[in-house]
Amino acid sequence: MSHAEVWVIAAAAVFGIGLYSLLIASHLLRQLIAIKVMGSAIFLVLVVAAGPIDGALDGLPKALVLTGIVIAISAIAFALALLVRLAEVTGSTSLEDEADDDR
Amino acid sequence: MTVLLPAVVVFLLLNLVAGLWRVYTGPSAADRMLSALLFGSTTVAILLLLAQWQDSPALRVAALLFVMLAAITSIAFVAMVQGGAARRQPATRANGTKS
Amino acid sequence: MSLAIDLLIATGLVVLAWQALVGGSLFRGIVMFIVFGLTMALAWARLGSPDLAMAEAAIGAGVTGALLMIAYWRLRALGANRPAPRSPLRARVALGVGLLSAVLVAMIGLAAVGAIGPGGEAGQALAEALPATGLGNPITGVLVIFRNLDTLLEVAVLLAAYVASRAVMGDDKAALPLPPAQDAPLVGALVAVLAPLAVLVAIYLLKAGSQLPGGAFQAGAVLAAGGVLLMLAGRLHPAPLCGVGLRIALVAGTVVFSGVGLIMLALGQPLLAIPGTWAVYLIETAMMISIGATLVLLFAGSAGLTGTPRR
Amino acid sequence: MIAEALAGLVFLPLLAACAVAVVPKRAVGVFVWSGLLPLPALLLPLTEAVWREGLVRLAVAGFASPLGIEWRVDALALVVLWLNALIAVFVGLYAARDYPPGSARGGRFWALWLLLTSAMNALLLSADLFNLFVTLELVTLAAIGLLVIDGKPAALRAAMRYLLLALLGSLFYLLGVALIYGQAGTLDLYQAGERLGPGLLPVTALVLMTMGLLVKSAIFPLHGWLPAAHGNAPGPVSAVLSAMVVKVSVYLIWRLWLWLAADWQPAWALPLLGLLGAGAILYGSVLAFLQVRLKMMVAYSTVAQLGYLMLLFPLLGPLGYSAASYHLLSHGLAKAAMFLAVSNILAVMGTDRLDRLAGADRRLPLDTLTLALAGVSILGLPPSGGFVSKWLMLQAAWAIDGWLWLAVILAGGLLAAAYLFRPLAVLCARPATAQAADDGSPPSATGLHWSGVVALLLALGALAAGLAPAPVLALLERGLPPGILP
Repeated sequence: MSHAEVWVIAAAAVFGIGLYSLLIASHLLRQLIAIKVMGSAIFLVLVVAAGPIDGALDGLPKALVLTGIVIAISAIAFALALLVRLAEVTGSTSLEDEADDDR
Repeated sequence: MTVLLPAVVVFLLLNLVAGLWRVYTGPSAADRMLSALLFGSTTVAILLLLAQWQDSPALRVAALLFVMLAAITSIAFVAMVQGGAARRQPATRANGTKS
Repeated sequence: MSLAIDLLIATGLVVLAWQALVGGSLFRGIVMFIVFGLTMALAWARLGSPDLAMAEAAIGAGVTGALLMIAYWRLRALGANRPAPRSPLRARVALGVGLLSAVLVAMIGLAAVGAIGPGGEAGQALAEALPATGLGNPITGVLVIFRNLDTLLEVAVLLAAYVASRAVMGDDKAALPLPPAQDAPLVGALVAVLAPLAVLVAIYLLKAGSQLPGGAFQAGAVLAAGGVLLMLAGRLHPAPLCGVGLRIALVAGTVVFSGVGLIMLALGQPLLAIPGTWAVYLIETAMMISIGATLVLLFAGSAGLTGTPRR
Repeated sequence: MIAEALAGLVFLPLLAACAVAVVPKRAVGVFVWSGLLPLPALLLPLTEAVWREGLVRLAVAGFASPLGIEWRVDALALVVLWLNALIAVFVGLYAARDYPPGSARGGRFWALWLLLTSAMNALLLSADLFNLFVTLELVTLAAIGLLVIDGKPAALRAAMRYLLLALLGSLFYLLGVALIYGQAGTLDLYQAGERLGPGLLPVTALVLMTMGLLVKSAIFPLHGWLPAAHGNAPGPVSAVLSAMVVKVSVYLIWRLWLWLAADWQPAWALPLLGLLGAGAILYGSVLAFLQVRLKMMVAYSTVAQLGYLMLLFPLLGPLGYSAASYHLLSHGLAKAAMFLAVSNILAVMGTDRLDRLAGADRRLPLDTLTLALAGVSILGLPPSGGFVSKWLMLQAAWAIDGWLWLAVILAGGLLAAAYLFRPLAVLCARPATAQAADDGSPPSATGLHWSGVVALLLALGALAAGLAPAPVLALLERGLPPGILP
């Protein structure tokens, strides 16, 4: 087993756990953490799958991941603001109990 | 030295697993947070060893960052728990007693 | 031996992801998530990317963790943290989907790793083009010079997240509640040391970023961590209005970056061409300020900030 | 000149958004309009260049691919850029009534509006897979911020669901990008297409990216989030969401399949994508017919009309391509007009429940007219843009003996007639208590407000698209995707 394979398998497992949790979790906070964790798994794949150049890993995907990390936190921060407001207005932290009003 | 350094890294990683157990079992929020902090300090040690072993001095800067962030996280946690207590909501509710 | 280290860290990632996401209380999940972030940082360190280790620790674990904690605190203050039950059928379907996706990602990931050819064409072009820029850190080179449109738009994403969060809050909201500050003697002493240290570290990271790992994002995150610290210690408070200085700080990154790029276009250079190392520093400084200010405001859940007069 | 125009398309709204965030309230209006109004003018030199050369390229920062990011404008990109500019300006004019630039809420609205406009322009210009990811995220965040700007509970819930699914979609897209970069070593869409072949990995990457984008563009059966989001957003926001935001994701799907994978797209998948479209047309139309709220009906109509954009895949060819591209344009104009008219009706009548709207045409003659004219285009009656696109699409289906697709297109038209006729019949019906309605409320002044005129202009634009389609079609013909011969 090579180093790259170890990371890819770990990333795959983390991705699967994230998707599983996204589907079963009812609390939105948990679902957001799931999205974040899945994102980390994909970043790992992005860097590892690019393959090495002259022994070291390709520098370009690393820069992409750095961009991706900042985008991820922007999205999570906004989602958390939305979640807190949703809880404030409807008292609910889940999309499950809806009664989608057709008013 | 080439054998010793990675061996110590492995030992510290195993140490983390032990710490993880504490985060897992709790039972109080403070226990969890404290072991998470321990996690931070051990990680610093690992980073310093890796810096030496992989010959990438920049990891020392990363270790420095860890130290600073760990301190800030601990203060955040203290504020969080005390804030909860000040609002007369028992902090133990935070850990949900039992999974 | 090095494979053993990788295996341990990788296993740790999987276990922590499971701990953070499945079962247990939400609070434990958040703590586990922070630990997951720290372990990700170790993984990046093993993959030879100190830049990413720093960013993951500061942004991925530190700031995200703080945001999750404060959101958890606010939800609890609203009394809205009750869990809802799930049907067992759905759990089984989810388990299937999760397993399937893990197997799929593993398969395509392994195939991708196995099929590695001569290495990234773009990565080689990067290695060749870097020396001409005078920068020593390829990541900074990509972010500020070669693919700087990504970076510019990404700072705009951060701005959009702030404005959108403000839109969610609505007019009437002055600010969301923060945990009340406590007069603990130790906290005061710590803040007195840590706050200036955060600024110092941020400036160091910014300065180092052109040659060594570091750069505007890590520096901005450290500044944000300092701001969060001041807020939690009661030295800074959320305010309903955003002062002019703060507003300028919010957009400084986007404006300075686009400004330099457009001036170069007006001078007959390509759009977004970077004229020299001084411009790299200028842009990175502005970005650091914007990133720090935006993250602190997102944490505060308010439009602005005010300082407290000394008690 | 071209470089300046391209830069202006992205940076003018972007810098205007920054200015709106900084300057005092009374100065906001100046920056809003200086960020929006020049956009069509900037497109003129670009149109001329694309007409002449077929393709305009710009290496951003002076670094060509594979290292740097390239902007490429071809006919399709140009058409969608025009649509975006028109929607941003006209719907913007309309929105100035609901969100005056000088108000507290207005500042946030316009900052997001300008960011959204800039992001969509950047997306349409970009030929770089990762840069597209960044612009998609910017589009999503700005759009959802606009969606919740009124803070209605239903909108908040719809926004939360939209955000979760959009983030999930981005993850799948990014995973695809990771695989593509791993194989091709470049992020440039065109270069990567040349480097790759019909292997397992490229096809998997293509499928992953498409899945992510299908979620974002709410193609059946992944449309679940759309009706609630578009039906509960503020009027002008619904208009831009339906006319542009979901379209850019479909546009990207086209880019991936017809440009990136031009030589190695899996042939088995094309009818499958078409079936998704057919499902969307039938399901969306039936549900539109069953709605009790006018705005929800229009939202489900979007689900249905997006289906036509997917019919491009089974009908692949010059005719199908022109038809689908033209549909994108005409539906954008018509649907924006429709949402604006409905928003006016909702504002004046206080409700958009169909059973309470009887006789609304008296109070809102202009908006009823707009609704009817936009309906003509959605329906595909001559002379309208919708007619041109559906006629071309029928021809394309006929040419390949695609009876299934032919039937779906015809059925879609009939169903659209059913769901569009119903509200119009209600609006123009004389209520049982006609006197009460007539006496109590004289024709409202709001009905003649210039915001109503803006909506009417958009609807007329959709009609005009049916009168003079030749130049646009000729332009599209010049930029056919590789592998499609005229």
